[in-house]
Amino acid sequence: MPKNFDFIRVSEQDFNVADEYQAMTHANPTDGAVVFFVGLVRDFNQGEKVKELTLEHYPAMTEKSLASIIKQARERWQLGRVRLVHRVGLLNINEQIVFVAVSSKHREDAFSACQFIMDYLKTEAPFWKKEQTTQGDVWVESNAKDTVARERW
Amino acid sequence: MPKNFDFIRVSEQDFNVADEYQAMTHANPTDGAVVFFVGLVRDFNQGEKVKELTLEHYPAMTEKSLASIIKQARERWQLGRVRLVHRVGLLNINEQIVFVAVSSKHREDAFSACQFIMDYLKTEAPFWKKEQTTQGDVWVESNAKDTVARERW
Amino acid sequence: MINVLFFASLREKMKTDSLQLETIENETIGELKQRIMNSKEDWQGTLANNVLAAVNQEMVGDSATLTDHSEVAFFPPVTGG
Amino acid sequence: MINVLFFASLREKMKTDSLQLETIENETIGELKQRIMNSKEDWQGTLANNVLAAVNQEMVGDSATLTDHSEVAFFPPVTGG
Repeated sequence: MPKNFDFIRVSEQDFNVADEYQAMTHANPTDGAVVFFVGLVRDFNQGEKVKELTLEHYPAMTEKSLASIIKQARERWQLGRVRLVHRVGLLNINEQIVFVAVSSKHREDAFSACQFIMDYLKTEAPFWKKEQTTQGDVWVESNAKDTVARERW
Repeated sequence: MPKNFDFIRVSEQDFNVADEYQAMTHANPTDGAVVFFVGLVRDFNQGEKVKELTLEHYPAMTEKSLASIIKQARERWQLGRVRLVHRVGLLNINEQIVFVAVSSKHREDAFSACQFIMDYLKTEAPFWKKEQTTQGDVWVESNAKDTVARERW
Repeated sequence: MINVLFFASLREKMKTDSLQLETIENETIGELKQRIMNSKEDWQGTLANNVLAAVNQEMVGDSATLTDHSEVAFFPPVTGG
Repeated sequence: MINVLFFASLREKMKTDSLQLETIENETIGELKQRIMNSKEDWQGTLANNVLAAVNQEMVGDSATLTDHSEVAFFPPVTGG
């Protein structure tokens, strides 16, 4: 596997954190730091009890958008491998939604890039969540905090 | 497992990221965000080719120090579970040294707390690395960048 | 022709996931929004606020201009991750 | 008595991992460092710079005072993680 390797997958299939971690560290003796983020379905959001969640996306645009976010992160920090997996379709409570991992020689770079990728993903990548709640189906509203989080970079 | 659960282990034994991740997320439907850091032995440090590394610590103080760092993180951010595993003894290239994971309802809190814990661990927890390099055995010098990283909090 | 796609809550509001429209030379995204909203009673106001746009799968502002065969997408603020 | 521990490169420089010393009332960490450095030719300067101290497993500065049965540790800046 090349040193600076981007991996992006958008899929209905669940991911396995152990396998993803293995892919980050296997035969990678130069990167001393790996930072991961996993986002999961919460049981409460915006005050309603969530039963399950459907993730819609814009297939032709999604991977292009994620690749562009990773490219921007690589321009800002010295990164080794980057892996990004995002689920679509029907998800239950506590299921995994998104995995972002970044390896680097420097932990500071790995932390910053992982957080940057999540902040941009939250505000630019074409995914939309619809929650099936005890009060009926509701499209999740975008969060002003996410826009603020993005603006700092 | 209680919601706000701290787990600390200092050991010669390796850790398994999949098991640690499982312990963070199992029966934890409220925390939508999990951030992990893994530190690994690099093949180069401070210009020398590293063959292996020995981690010494101050056993009576180590866990006390780590618990105090986690306590400080909990005072600053709203956190769910925190897990911290640190190896001691002899380690080879690419072996895992440290694992820090933080779960939270909010990804911002999880990222900040994980980074805070690593920054403090790097400057306060009583561990010392001695590298066996092609140029002989050398104690690793502390890094001014780590002190700077800590000062920002 | 240009191909216009709608996603998520906007698709539900529009009651369609796509439209095929004539190309108008140098039309901007802002003008296209107006054209769509004016074309049907039920669509009035649907694209006025809080709608993002992409042309050929890249996010653009209202001043972006369209060319023949552009793929235009309109959607609400994204909520992935 | 107070128990003094040395770790890592400092242990190697001191050529010992611990000392048992008489307690001196109200002695500070700074004064203890001097006392140790003055007690043996080979130890001159060893604790002068870039040495951290802990009393009863908590980091302290040079002005901290010692009581009987304190466990004092001296060590170089830490390099874990």
